[in-house]
Amino acid sequence: MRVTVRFFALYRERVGASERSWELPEPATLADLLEEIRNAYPGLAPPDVEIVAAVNEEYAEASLALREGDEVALIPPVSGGGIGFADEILHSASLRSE
Amino acid sequence: MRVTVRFFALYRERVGASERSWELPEPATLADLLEEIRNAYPGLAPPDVEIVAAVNEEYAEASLALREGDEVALIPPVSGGGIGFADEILHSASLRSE
Amino acid sequence: MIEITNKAIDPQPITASVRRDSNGAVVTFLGTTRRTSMGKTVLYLEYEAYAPMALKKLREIADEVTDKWPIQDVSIYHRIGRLEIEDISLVVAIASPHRREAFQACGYVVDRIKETVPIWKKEVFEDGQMWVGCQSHAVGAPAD
Amino acid sequence: MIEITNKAIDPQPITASVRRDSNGAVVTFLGTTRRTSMGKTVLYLEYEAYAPMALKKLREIADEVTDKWPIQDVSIYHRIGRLEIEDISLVVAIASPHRREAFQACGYVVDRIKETVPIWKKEVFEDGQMWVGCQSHAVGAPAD
Repeated sequence: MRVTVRFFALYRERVGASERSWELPEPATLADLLEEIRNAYPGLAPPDVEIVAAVNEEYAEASLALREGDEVALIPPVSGGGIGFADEILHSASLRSE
Repeated sequence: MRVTVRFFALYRERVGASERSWELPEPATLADLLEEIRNAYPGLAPPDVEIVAAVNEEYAEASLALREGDEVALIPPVSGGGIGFADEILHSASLRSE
Repeated sequence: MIEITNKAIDPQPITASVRRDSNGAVVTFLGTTRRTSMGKTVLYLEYEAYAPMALKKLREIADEVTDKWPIQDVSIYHRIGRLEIEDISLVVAIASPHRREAFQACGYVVDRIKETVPIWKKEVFEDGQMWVGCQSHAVGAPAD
Repeated sequence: MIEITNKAIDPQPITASVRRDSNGAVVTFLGTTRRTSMGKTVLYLEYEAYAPMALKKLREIADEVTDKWPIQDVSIYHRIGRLEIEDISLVVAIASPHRREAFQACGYVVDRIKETVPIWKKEVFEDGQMWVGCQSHAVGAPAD
């Protein structure tokens, strides 16, 4: 089967392309595809760093079975920026509503 | 001695004036003045509700000794509006900075 | 910039006043007048201030912020006089290098204003009016 | 209003979009680009998005807010492309009847954006450049 792989930001720069069509033997999981991509681009990410991916615009587990025509996007870490406090806000909000 | 008494908002409306000059025997505390004002305007505030006052633009204790020329402002409760969370913010800020 | 004004407030220049290239976060609070209060329709509002003391208290609150947080930039505008529904009564703009502090400090300032600054709000209804916060002073009201 | 744009963002209409006569509080967050990052001078920044997924995630975050809080009005604008120092990269405007919820929800939205929305920021220095958040991917970097 054939899927589309999209590369963004750091991955796009390291691969030298923003998109590639990828031919995979069936059946294949996202983990299988990621392994092929790592083999094709060894410099993409350090071996023990997980590569996060989205399938059809949704974050996906590595065990997800891919299907013909899927769009797989590799998602480098997002910009972050400072310590988050969403959990704390939610906690405080739920305390109040009790 | 002579002090200036200023009335705002609810107190201004109940007194019917925004300012009055007030003659007091010396020595006199803020409590003495407030008692005179309550006697002069019995409808100003319910008897068991404290009247908050500022002397020379600063919140003052009832025991404060007044001086000639002081500006005494009676401060009705301020607008409030919703449950405050300043304490919680400070608590959370201090936890973080530890 | 700290001001008490009887004119309509434009928040844009107030927010702009706290921006600088070392700040990554700007939080602006607008207090706006609501159509209904305790189930009743508000026709308009009157805000009254003990202006010199209110200004002094606003400056003290801004100083508290710069003491407690790594923040240099605090602007507060409070409107007084007659306000129509949906008018802006209060603008607080705070900027800081990182967002957490700007959110905390902005919430803190608004809270402190409501606690300590001598500015009063009267809601005018079709059938009466009320100084907000003065319920304890109602005739025949129980003491708090 | 939720948008990803490559044009300069004017926060005024975004804040205006969440105002209504049942809301007493409007909190607007601006994310602005800083001159220095880790002690180095930033020349300019590049933001890149996986735009359709980013839009979807922003809409999900807005839905979380309206689920978790009594809030109907959320606007989010994120800029992408090249940004100069002090430009606005993000605007989040939230209005609610009372201020507490608006502050909480606005802080929550900004946090969630930084966690889950596929938008990346590259800082360009005189002597190099860095995708912010991607330190774990540095060549020879220890894994997290």
